[in-house]
Amino acid sequence: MNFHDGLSGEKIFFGLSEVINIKEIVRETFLIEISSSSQLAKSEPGQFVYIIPKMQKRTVLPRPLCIADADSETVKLIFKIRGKGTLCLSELGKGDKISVMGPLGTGFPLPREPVLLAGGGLGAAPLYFLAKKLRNNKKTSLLLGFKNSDEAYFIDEFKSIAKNVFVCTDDGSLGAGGNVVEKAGEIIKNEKVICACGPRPMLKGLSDFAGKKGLRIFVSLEERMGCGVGACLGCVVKIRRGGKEEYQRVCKEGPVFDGLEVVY
Amino acid sequence: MNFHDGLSGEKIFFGLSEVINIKEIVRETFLIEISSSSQLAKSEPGQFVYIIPKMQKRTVLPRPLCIADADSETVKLIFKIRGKGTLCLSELGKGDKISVMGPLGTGFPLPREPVLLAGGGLGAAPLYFLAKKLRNNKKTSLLLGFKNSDEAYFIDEFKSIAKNVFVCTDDGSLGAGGNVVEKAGEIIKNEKVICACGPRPMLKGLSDFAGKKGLRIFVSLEERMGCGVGACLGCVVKIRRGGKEEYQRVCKEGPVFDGLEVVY
Amino acid sequence: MKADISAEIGGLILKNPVMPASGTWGYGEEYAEFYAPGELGAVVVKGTTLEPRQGNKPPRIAETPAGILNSVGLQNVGVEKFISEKLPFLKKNKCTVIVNIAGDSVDDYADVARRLMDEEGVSAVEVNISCPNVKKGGIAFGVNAASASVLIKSVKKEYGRPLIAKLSPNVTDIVEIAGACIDSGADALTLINTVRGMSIDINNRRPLLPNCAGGLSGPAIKPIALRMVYEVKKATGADIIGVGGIECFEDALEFIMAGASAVQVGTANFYNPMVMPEIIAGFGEYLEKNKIGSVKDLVGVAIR
Amino acid sequence: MKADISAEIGGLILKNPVMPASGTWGYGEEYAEFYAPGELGAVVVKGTTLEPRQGNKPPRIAETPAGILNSVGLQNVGVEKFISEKLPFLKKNKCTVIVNIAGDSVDDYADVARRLMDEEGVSAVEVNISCPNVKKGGIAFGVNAASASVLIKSVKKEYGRPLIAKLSPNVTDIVEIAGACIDSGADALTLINTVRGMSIDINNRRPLLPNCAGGLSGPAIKPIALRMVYEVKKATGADIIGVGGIECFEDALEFIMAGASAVQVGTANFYNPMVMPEIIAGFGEYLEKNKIGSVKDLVGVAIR
Ligand SMILES: Cc1cc2nc3c(=O)[nH]c(=O)nc-3n(C[C@H](O)[C@H](O)[C@H](O)COP(=O)(O)OP(=O)(O)OC[C@H]3O[C@@H](n4cnc5c(N)ncnc54)[C@H](O)[C@@H]3O)c2cc1C
Ligand SMILES: Cc1cc2nc3c(=O)[nH]c(=O)nc-3n(C[C@H](O)[C@H](O)[C@H](O)COP(=O)(O)OP(=O)(O)OC[C@H]3O[C@@H](n4cnc5c(N)ncnc54)[C@H](O)[C@@H]3O)c2cc1C
Ligand SMILES: Cc1cc2nc3c(=O)[nH]c(=O)nc-3n(C[C@H](O)[C@H](O)[C@H](O)COP(=O)(O)O)c2cc1C
Ligand SMILES: Cc1cc2nc3c(=O)[nH]c(=O)nc-3n(C[C@H](O)[C@H](O)[C@H](O)COP(=O)(O)O)c2cc1C
Ligand code: FES
Ligand code: FES
Repeated sequence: MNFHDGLSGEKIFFGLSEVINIKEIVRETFLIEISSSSQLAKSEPGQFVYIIPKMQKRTVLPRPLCIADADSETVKLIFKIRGKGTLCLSELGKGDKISVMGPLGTGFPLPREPVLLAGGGLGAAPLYFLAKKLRNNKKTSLLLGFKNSDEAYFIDEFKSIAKNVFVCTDDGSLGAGGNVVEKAGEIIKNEKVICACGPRPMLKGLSDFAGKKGLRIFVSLEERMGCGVGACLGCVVKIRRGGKEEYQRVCKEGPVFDGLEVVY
Repeated sequence: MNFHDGLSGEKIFFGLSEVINIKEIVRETFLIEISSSSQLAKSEPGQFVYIIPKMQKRTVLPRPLCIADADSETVKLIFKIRGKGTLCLSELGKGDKISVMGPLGTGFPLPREPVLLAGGGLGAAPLYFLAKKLRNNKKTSLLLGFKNSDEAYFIDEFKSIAKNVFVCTDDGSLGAGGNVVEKAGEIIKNEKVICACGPRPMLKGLSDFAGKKGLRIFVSLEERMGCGVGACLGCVVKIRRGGKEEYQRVCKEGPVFDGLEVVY
Repeated sequence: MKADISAEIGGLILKNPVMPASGTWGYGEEYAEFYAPGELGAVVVKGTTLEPRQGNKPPRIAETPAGILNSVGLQNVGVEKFISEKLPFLKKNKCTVIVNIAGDSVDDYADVARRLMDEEGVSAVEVNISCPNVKKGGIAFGVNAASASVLIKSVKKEYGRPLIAKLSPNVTDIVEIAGACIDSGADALTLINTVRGMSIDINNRRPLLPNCAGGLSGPAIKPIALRMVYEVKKATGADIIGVGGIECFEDALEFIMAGASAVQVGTANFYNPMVMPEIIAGFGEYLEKNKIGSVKDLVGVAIR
Repeated sequence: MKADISAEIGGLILKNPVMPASGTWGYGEEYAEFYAPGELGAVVVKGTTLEPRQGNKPPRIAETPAGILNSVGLQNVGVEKFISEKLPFLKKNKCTVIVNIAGDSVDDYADVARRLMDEEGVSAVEVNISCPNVKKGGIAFGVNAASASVLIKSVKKEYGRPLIAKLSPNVTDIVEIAGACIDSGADALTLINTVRGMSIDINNRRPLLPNCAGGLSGPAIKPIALRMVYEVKKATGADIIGVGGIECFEDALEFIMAGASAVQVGTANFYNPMVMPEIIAGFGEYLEKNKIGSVKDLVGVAIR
């Protein structure tokens, strides 16, 4: 198998990236930094990369991971071990090469109005990138929810780039007790937009809330993928718009969708 | 997949071995030293190990490799890159773990009569182990054939353990010109037994020669394998004995067979 | 002299023998980011029906050892929108366009074929006979020689350019179905569509795909596809496009030697978007290195 | 309370639901080096015919992506030698013995079955209906419901203990064949035998196996096997032994949830001789961790 080494399109990089750093930041959750490219340097928050786990352990498909940060030097990704592919990724070491395609998909808008970024668990990752891009928007607040203090990560990093950072955990072991949907109701003030990433029930809860309050909401969704570039129709979610329902592609129209249009 | 780590039978080791050393001795041919075990320490010349290439590159089956030397510390193997499995092996580095099963099969007898060890190409590997075990037999001579001087290896090692070492190459670039079958006819004197390993045409030629001269001959054969332990009947060769032909297993009755009985 | 890597399939001349498998390469737009679609021997588009279709419920993809299962279904924009919105891009890029067509009834297929006959930009149709025949209780046309034959004949009546029948591997005797299609007017065959398979989600204790079964594709099915190409070529001599698990030039060459005149690549695009240009380059290099005049000289050489 | 990992298949009670697939584990002697064969739910031996057989020409094995092709054929010692030379070892080791039987004609099968009926140490026969019916021009019994039915009825007449029919996946409608076998007296079914496939040696420009086609096994076929187990269980409710690509406990569990009451492991033994004890241990641990009383409670839970 002869993968092209550095070849790629104008907007999408496809080639080998070098692992610059990898560390376990909380149990089974890793922060990996890989080398960037001209295309990856232009990544937008909410976009993702498609990582190819070297045909190990009988895998075939690449794995989608949100971009947690990107500049012309490095791309940061945060992932949790879920199965074979993420296990292979966790076994990578500094200097290893991995095949990467990206940036892919449509990311978050960069609202000028006051905005609440709401992340649950791994969902915090793309919000870090988004928060960085929104640094100029002084009315950005952040709400990060985790199961418990053992699973919380990146809190200090978030605090270093944003002023209003709220943390909650299901069991109250860190920050306030309770989940993101409940807390959002409590902390929201004059925010007009919510940008959210996390488990589907959380996104649904936030969308219901936003609907009731008349807020706009953008959610980042996950779905099993084939091609990652919009060609196979493997990764669809149902979107209701103007009374009509249709399937849209998480890898192309998404992963970020208007939360009020998603048929959960 | 949860391979048992050190588990194994009484005679057959099955578990992880550590790569102690690996180096390219001639182009695309590698000498690899892996850690031994109590069972592997009892390996006999001509036996093989079955190496499992970590499910990379869509492989399934282990790869059989002759034991080129074994003691209680290490097992030495010499292999050439032929396809996916050997390519994966060549990419191993010091300290890596690989799954190994062995020793397997039936090796060479240790003749007391004067014996000629004849190896062609990679076939020299098991003969090194055999020559070491035959050190006490002062009437051992060795004939090693290679395509050309670039492919020759281990000559000094052989010379350090045996007195009569003849080398020939197809193009005469090292030692005498000509192939092993031709040379065997020239150098053989009072040898009563030939032990041979190499490509099939060479083994057939030597067997014909031995038949005519009334010598005994033992040849090490290769065949594609399934189980490696005699259970699947995947690896057979045809053996003629007492006028009857039957398939025998390279992994169990072989890889070493009576050359006069093999139906080439 | 430059090696001749052109191919001929049912009268259709292609500049090289490599094209995407239907449904895996959209309408050529997505991968244009990586290379010009006109570089390919042809472009085979997603299964196209008379009316637009929504397709199946997600999740639609599951990974299996060296393969994937999909239950995308026939989500597509319908033949009219294909012509007005998708075809222009392919024409502009000078692609040889093969339209994979599907339907629930013989009439559905015939209607789509008739509509496509009007479009010069469509060089051939590939009739996906693996779709369930709704009128006949959902049994696929492609599992029965008689119904396959009726279907091919009706499409043939409407469509005068090359007609390629794409067969399902989920049958006892592929040679029988292949023969029926050829006898009914198919100019060539595409072998194979996906193999029916399934995956269980042990955590949720249910099939991973809501549709239960899905279509298996990818390297896992390569030996199955090769066997069918070989058997059908040997028995019928028909022009064949080989597809199933191809992920590198060597795989493609296996198909050619087994009897395919051209190949399609599906799943491998998902993990290597450059796989098709790589295979095309591979053909050129192989012919030159081995001093073989044309890919055509290799078609079926492995058949005994 | 200890978890109950016993299994029941067509009236046969097994201490656990794990056994080797015929032809991949010899007669139990080779793997005794690694663990006692009596630890397994049963031991299924190599396809056994009336007379000894030589089997096919080598090479007999080819590797494919996540699978292997084999064309071992029916090399075996014949039923008499099996009884005199192989069975004693299995009896001594207190194995539940299932003999896979094969032949070229209905009479062949019936004769082997009759002979095995005399042997108390043989707990069940597994009738391999994928062999070519020499009398009927080499078409396998297993691809046709009528001939499968005749075969099963004849064996049933001779063999009074549990009769298991092992089906070929190379058919259009596995449910039909399964139904015919059950209606004809099969007490249980083994699903699936190998999938017909092929591999081309591009250097020598010919099929890698001298027999051209071979049987595909290993992880690659797991989704195909799972689909067939699921469909047959759903349609017939029959007791099923699931086989095809199982290489770890999770795979085995998928089969159980899809409707198998027990599983066989074939190809995986070749690269992990400890795979079966690992799977057996896996069942115990899983039941305890999930507070499930018995493996039987999981059979078919994924069926919708
Ligand atoms: C747009 C997008 C962005 C994502 N970003 C992140 C992230 O930043 N960090 C992170 O930890 N995870 C992220 N995920 C989820 C991540 O892709 C899965 O956890 C991962 O694919 C699991 O692979 P595996 O091999 O470990 O698991 P396996 O279960 O072995 O995977 C089998 C197959 O299922 C797919 N799959 C399994 N779980 C999911 C899932 N939740 N979503 C989509 N496909 C799945 C895999 O891609 C693979 O094709 C994202 C998913 C999507 C769609
Ligand atoms: C008993 C025995 C001892 C051997 N000892 C050595 C040795 O000491 N050094 C060495 O370099 N080679 C040796 N070989 C050959 C070696 O096993 C093959 O070169 C190797 O398996 C090729 O694997 P691959 O993945 O690189 O090739 P691939 O072509 O990718 O392998 C595909 C499949 O074919 C099998 N295969 C391919 N070539 C052979 C072959 N010649 N013999 C058997 N199976 C083959 C592989 O094992 C695998 O199952 C030995 C073979 C046998 C049977
Ligand atoms: C996501 C996906 C969608 C597909 N859609 C179609 C289709 O619409 N029509 C069709 O005839 N085949 C369709 N196929 C089958 C492929 O065209 C091809 O026959 C099959 O995937 C085997 O090739 P591969 O192993 O290279 O993927 C689809 C396959 C996949 C994976
Ligand atoms: C080398 C080999 C020999 C086999 N011999 C037989 C046989 O004699 N009778 C039979 O019914 N099945 C035979 N099979 C098929 C297996 O029993 C099993 O159905 C198939 O391999 C699928 O299981 P797996 O993927 O776990 O290997 C054989 C398979 C292999 C690989
Ligand atoms: S993954 Fe192929 S369209 Fe989204
Ligand atoms: S490889 Fe199985 S019997 Fe030799």
